[in-house]
Amino acid sequence: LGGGGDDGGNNGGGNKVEVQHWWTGGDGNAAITALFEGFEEKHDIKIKSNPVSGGAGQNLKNVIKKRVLNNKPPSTWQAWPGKNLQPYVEADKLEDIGDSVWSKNGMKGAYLKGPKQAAKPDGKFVTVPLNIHRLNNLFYNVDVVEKAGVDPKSISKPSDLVGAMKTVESETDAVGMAHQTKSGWSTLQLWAQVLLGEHGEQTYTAFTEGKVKANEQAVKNSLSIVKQYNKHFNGDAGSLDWQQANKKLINGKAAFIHQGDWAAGMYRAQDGFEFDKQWGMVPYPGTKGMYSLVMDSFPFPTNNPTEETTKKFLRYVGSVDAQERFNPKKGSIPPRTDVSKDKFGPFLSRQMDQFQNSKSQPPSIAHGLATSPETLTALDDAATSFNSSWNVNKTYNKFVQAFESN
Amino acid sequence: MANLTLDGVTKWFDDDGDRIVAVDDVHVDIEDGEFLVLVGPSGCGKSTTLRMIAGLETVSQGDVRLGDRVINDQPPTVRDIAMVFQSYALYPHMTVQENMSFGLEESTGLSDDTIARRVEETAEMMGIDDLLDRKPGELSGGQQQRVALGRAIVRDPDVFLMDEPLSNLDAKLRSQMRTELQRLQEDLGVTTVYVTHDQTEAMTMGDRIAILNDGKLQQVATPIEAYHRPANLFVAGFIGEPSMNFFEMEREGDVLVGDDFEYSLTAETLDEIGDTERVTLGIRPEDVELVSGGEGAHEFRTVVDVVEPMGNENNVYLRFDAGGDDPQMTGDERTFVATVGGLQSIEDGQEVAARIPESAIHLFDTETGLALRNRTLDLSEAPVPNR
Amino acid sequence: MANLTLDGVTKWFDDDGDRIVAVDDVHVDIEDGEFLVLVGPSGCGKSTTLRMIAGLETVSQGDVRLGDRVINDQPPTVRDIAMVFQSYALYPHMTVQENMSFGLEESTGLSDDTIARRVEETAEMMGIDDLLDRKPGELSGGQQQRVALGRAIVRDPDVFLMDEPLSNLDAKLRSQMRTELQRLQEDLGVTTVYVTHDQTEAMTMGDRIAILNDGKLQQVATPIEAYHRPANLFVAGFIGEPSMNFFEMEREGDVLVGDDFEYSLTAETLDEIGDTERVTLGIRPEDVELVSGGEGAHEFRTVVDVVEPMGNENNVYLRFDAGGDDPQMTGDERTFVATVGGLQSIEDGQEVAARIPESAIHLFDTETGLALRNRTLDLSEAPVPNR
Amino acid sequence: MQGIRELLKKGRRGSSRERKLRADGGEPVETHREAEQSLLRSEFVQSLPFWLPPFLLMGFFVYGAIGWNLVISFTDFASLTLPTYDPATFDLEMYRQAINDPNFWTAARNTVVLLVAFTALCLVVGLVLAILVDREIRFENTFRTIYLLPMSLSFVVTAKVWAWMYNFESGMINVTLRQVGLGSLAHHWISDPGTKLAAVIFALIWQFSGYAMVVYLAGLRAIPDAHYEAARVDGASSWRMYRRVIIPQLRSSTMGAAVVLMVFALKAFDFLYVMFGTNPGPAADILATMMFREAFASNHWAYGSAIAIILFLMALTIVGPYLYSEYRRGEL
Amino acid sequence: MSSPPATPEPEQRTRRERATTAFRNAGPRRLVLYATLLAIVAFYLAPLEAAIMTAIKTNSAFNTTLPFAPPIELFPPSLEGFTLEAWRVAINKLSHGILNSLMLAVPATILSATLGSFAAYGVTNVEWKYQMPIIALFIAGIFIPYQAVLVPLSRLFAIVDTQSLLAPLWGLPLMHAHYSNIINLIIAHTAYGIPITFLLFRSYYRNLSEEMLEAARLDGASVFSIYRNIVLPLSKPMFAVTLIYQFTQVWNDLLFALVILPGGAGAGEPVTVALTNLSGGIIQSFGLQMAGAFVAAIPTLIVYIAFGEQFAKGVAS
Ligand SMILES: Nc1ncnc2c1ncn2[C@@H]1O[C@H](COP(=O)(O)OP(=O)(O)OP(=O)(O)O)[C@@H](O)[C@H]1O
Ligand SMILES: Nc1ncnc2c1ncn2[C@@H]1O[C@H](COP(=O)(O)OP(=O)(O)OP(=O)(O)O)[C@@H](O)[C@H]1O
Ligand SMILES: [Mg+2]
Ligand SMILES: [Mg+2]
Repeated sequence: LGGGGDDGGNNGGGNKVEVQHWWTGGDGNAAITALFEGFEEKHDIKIKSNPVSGGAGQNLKNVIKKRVLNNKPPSTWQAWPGKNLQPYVEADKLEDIGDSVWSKNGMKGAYLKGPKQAAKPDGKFVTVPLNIHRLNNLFYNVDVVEKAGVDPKSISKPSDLVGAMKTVESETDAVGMAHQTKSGWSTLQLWAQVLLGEHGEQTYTAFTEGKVKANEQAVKNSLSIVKQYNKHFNGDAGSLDWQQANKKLINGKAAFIHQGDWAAGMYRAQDGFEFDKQWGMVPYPGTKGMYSLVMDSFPFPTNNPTEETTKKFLRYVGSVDAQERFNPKKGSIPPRTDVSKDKFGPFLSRQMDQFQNSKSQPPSIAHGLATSPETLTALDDAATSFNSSWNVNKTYNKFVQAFESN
Repeated sequence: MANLTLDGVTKWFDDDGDRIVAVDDVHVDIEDGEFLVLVGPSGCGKSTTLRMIAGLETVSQGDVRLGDRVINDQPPTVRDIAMVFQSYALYPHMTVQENMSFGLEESTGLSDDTIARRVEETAEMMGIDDLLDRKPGELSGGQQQRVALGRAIVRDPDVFLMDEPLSNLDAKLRSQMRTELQRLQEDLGVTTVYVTHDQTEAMTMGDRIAILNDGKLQQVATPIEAYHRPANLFVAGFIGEPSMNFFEMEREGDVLVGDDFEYSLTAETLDEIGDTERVTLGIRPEDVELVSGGEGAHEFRTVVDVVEPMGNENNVYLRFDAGGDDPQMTGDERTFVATVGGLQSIEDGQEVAARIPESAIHLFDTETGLALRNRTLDLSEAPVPNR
Repeated sequence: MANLTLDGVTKWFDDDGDRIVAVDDVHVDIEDGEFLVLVGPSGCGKSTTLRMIAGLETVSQGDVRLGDRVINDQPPTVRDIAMVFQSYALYPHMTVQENMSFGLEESTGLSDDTIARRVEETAEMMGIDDLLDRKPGELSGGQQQRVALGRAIVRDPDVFLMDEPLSNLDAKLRSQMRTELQRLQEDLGVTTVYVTHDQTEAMTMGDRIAILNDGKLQQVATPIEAYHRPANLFVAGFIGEPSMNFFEMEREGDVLVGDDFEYSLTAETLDEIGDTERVTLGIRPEDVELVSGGEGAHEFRTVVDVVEPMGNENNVYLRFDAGGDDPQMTGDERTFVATVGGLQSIEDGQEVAARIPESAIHLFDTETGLALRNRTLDLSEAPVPNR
Repeated sequence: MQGIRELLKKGRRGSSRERKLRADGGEPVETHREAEQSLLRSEFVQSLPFWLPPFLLMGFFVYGAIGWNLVISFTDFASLTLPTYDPATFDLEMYRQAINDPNFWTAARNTVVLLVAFTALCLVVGLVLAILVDREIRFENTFRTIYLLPMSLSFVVTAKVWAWMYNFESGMINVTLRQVGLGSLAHHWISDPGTKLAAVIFALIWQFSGYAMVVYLAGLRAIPDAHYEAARVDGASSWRMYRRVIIPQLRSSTMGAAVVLMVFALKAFDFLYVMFGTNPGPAADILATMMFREAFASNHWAYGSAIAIILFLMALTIVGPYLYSEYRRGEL
Repeated sequence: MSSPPATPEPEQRTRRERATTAFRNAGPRRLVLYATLLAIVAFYLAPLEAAIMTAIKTNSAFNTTLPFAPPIELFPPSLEGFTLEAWRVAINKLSHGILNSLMLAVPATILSATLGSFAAYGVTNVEWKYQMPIIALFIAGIFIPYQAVLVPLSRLFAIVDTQSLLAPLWGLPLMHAHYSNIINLIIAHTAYGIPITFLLFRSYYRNLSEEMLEAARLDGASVFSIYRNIVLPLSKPMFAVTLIYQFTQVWNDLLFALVILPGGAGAGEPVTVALTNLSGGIIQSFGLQMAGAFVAAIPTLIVYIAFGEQFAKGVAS
């Protein structure tokens, strides 16, 4: 059976590199299309793009897992690196591309430690990060905060944000923070930033390593801060997705939002909504100097249907050209530090600066870079119930269990 | 208890704007305690009439009166009428006991004890007291019928209405229940209207029968009267099995001339006809006499077509001996029936003479169907040997 | 064509391990061209017998023979038997023409032309040639019945089987079709087995009738014989309407002693009884004579209980005049029936004398039910006045 | 004349017992039995091409798959490694895990609540609708088709529509409430755990009550008119007539409809999946979503299979008795 | 001799209303009845109506008008809030799904109906021993929760690689390799559709006149010929019901598609999957969601409205 998949029937298209991703619309689609074009121009090899949309990437993950399990993986696919890839590595489904890919193009030198760490979940390079989204952002509506007389830059700790939001709500019609609680991940990532900002990177790392009980106070404290935030969330948080929540910031109905910097993509798309004029961004209170990572990468599976061309593609992904084509469109920054900032707008340029100067790049918990998928699922679960119960102790217990079951 | 009067009762149904007259101006006076049987062919409006009395159908015109009250507009609930349905309409999920109690519980304020006692009494009277705990599905047809009756009786209503209550029973059981029902009604003395299209039931059960056809009342009379003195062709043909033989004739002087034979009439009979030209001559099968001669007055030479032995009697189908007829082509319309005793041996193809005695003939106006003359009857004969 | 023999045919059904014997060791020999009627009460195994002949039911034991062939194991498809069902079982989606052709197409290799011709001929014979293009849904009950017959006839089978083919027709149409069917069978001369539970059909249609009860054959005889010479109590009670009157008697010397009366017997009759102690005396209602006297031999004083006028005759229910009986409590079991002419006027409560002539009585062994003596018959009477 | 009647009766009553006795005595002749067999066989053989292929196809996919699923549930098939079908390693670990998993119990409880509440309410609504429609109304077919219309829609469609209906700000329910001055009743229908499941059930009732109506309508139509009339003549009011005479007779309709509605409820997965994704949260998680999540999102294949088997057993406890009673009534 | 003309049996109409005469006579109560019925109609249609309205509104109209109000301004009259943009996008994004769904639903429906009819005939109208267990197995198949077969199903289609097995086909014109996914779905839907089609046909065949089939046997017809000439032609109405029912089932299915399809665009995703993924874009638009929902629902809606009558009958049986 093992050979059966190799007969090339799988993609029906001969030697095309089959790339699966979930950038089916908007920025992402434009960005990946630009990347594909660049590759096809360079190598004269056709890309078979096979997007899977929906479920915030979950659908694609399921598809990939199914295909990998059945030994019929695509050539490569969009994957969050880090611990996300651990099961694949454990099952020996990814190949070491340290030599064949990472040694080329000066990649090893051009990537910072954080991203490189994420590319080798088990010590071996198995994937190539393409872009970086920052997670520790606090966006704000300039008009609203000015009207309320709040200076976001002056907020130094997550707990101080509560007071700022109170001010906003007493001074304006806007709510303190736009948020969505329909699904758990937004709250999880918000809580992670609070933990990071309030209790520092060490605690954060300790948590990702499963030392929850040892940090009980920190965890509970950060949870209660989020619980305090909840009073300042928009009332319909429970029935929105993040885009709708973000719109509230655009419309001036909310002062702040915490999101990855993909949220800026919506601001860019909005006419008359300019960086530093209508909206602004500060690193999440307490996380200055850190660049919390969310990345997309392209791994190399064993039993690869198009071994050589895939390697060509991955090398390309790790190249300046690819990252320069892709990232401005996507609204993310390149993991390579040697990419020119010319094509990036003021906001992204600033992000690139901050990235290159960052002390550390803590991987995102909510995006599976920091913990195993199992744990992430359990954490997500916990956050989902926290969304409705706002019960700190219960959620803490679930956090504890999330690491125990593995 | 009271007498029930239908006074010009009419019912029409709307059928997409068209009016279908189901019951047409029916007048009947039903005495207190009388057993009236409503007969007629299918679709003649029997059920509709009954349902109007029950209040299940509105009355389009005319009055239904119970005693002196006009009850047209009363809902069935308050009419104090009990009905026995052809399908019995027993409630399948209730026991016999519950079936019988239901009406009392709904329509009276009697205490549970009283109801239980009355149900038990009635059940005993009907001989179904050992079935009280069963459900209708566990009863035989006859038992179900009895329960349906019991359910009506227990309510002690002013009027019983029964719509073909026996038609779902098999022949033997039907004849048994027939007698039973009749006896019961006599004992209870409740005014009863009974619908059937069964000849035998109509003839044997009612004090009087009302014959309906096509929504119109044809005759109300005692069974014997209806049999021997039918008011018109319809009644004559409908009542009696085998049916009365009919011959369409033209009057020519004092002789009636038909396709197959001529029939001379006495002055007396001629009187009764008056000046009607086209008359239909009717004779009951049992009045046709088979004789050996064949040359006497009102005697005709015939050939036996088929003999149907019925055991106690034979139905003999006769064909007028026109000679040379292809026997295979003899249609039904050319034969007539005589009923003769079961012990007489008669065979197909045999030639016999049939006498049609003038005293036994009926004459009808062919156009209007009205009876011009009915057979002479002498009912005074004392009990004598019956054959 | 051939004669059909049922030789010890038995059928049992499995009912959760229990064996239900539906037909029990039936022997009948049906002559080529004979019309045999199978009668009996509901559930006695008539249909099952027929279906075994058709091959729709396996034979549990015994043989079904057509001519000399044992056809037990032949599938229905090849038996060359045609069946007419109670429901007619016409194919609703086919025209009459197609209905009639289907069997020929499936079971013969005839060319389409031949089939069409044969269908047309048969349709003409049955008088349904103008219906050939209609579908069964567009036909009246009688027409459907005729098509069903036509469908059977067109196949020109060895045997016709008919399972209550007339029972879905209304009374008038039924009696018409009865005669027609009988005539047709005579013309075609095809061996026919006809199932019915209708008295009239059984008596009038068959060359012979076979009476079944509870799966067992009771008697095979001509209708007249079965009526006048029943083999046992069951046949005597089953054939005839109203049923024969039965009285259970004890023999005491040359007198039969019953609950209500004593009946002396002549030596000749006593001979026939032999030494049976408990006998049942039977007398047909039409053989009970109502006389004025009441003191002659075999005359008994009775009181009229109920009179059922039937028009052409009256059924008179009589009670033995035991004196002082509470009339209300008179159960059914104490009365017996006499049939008298329709013109005699007899009223409830009237006292009459009933004569039970010895020549007309039947005697049965009460235990076994077997006939000990049947009435004397003199069938030589020529056509005489019938009443 | 009573004699013959008695005889007839006796014959009928005694017959079955007598028959049995007789039949036991008689030994069937072997050839006939064989004949019967061969006849049966030929019928049987001729019927094979008709039912066997569909039966094999269905049997493989339904029962084969369930068997396979059962086997998987005994393994520890998870993540990206294929299971080892070695009987020696089979154990009930996954079931133990389920019993110890609080999520499982929440999901099980929600499943039961969903089944019971949805089915019962659907039946009530359907019955009321059926009684209203069964009144010789004009345009009966139109009404009936409209009431049944939501059933034609995919869960995906109805979930999308209702997700919007329930939206706190722009959803029709809250907007309408605010419009009529009941703004205070506006609610986070599908995010508040207190109303989440109820909201799902309500939407499902909207979708399927038409089905219950159709079944009840058929049931009502099957009750002879004479029963209504007899109740009338017996003096019962409309309400009493329905309560005491008509509704008790709808038992088999209720049974039939209830079983099918429960099956719909078990398939409500699609609805929840579209509305909430793989994880509806503890308030609305049911075994079906949990199974899918565990197997296809978390790749705990064996665990998912075990949950599936439990779900299957639940269905069996509903359907088994139903099928058996149908069989007993000869309705299968 | 003549007899009175036989009156044809009157068509006895069953009239429930007879039992509730009060309603017919009392106008006001009748009005209340109709008002109730119409209110219920509003309940059933409101979500759909409002969804349609949303689907034809511009974003700003969506924010300013009531959900169920049409996007029409009366004072002054304007159609400014009206747009079909959402429909355009939805059709654009769903058209391949609709095509796939058609290619999937039509064969699967026909196959399962035909096989269901075969099976029902084989165990209903042909007598043989031990058919009850077979029947019970068929019918129980209806009630199986699909969750109980999902894992094996996904494993099965991983092992049985129709794409490779049918490789020669994909070279043909108009064929695509991803049709193998549709074939997988067709097989699954056919197999899982058999129990319900079996039940529908069985209840219908049970009511076929036994005598009629016996008549056919006596007429010399074989088991096959009886099916071909008698049963099949008489099944037409039931085929209508079954096809309608099964078509909606297959068309509306999401679960099997999720499990069986390998995933990815052009992989033969049916319209339900495409619709689920419609929210993939950044800008969440209810208008687009609703338009998509309707585009996906149109075929089944049409089928229902056109054949609702037969469907109701089939559902009731
Ligand atoms: N609800 C109705 N609407 C229209 N016509 C009706 C209705 N009910 C009865 N009819 C018609 O009225 C006529 C009389 O019907 P009815 O039921 O009273 O006949 P019937 O004498 O009882 O017949 P049967 O012996 O068949 O019961 C028939 O022609 C019938 O078609
Ligand atoms: N398939 C069967 N399984 C078990 N018992 C059966 C079966 N068919 C008939 N019987 C039984 O066999 C007996 C004879 O049935 P049959 O149908 O032959 O009666 P019948 O004389 O035709 O009655 P009817 O006049 O009611 O048609 C009945 O007691 C019946 O219950
Ligand atoms: Mg009637
Ligand atoms: Mg029979």
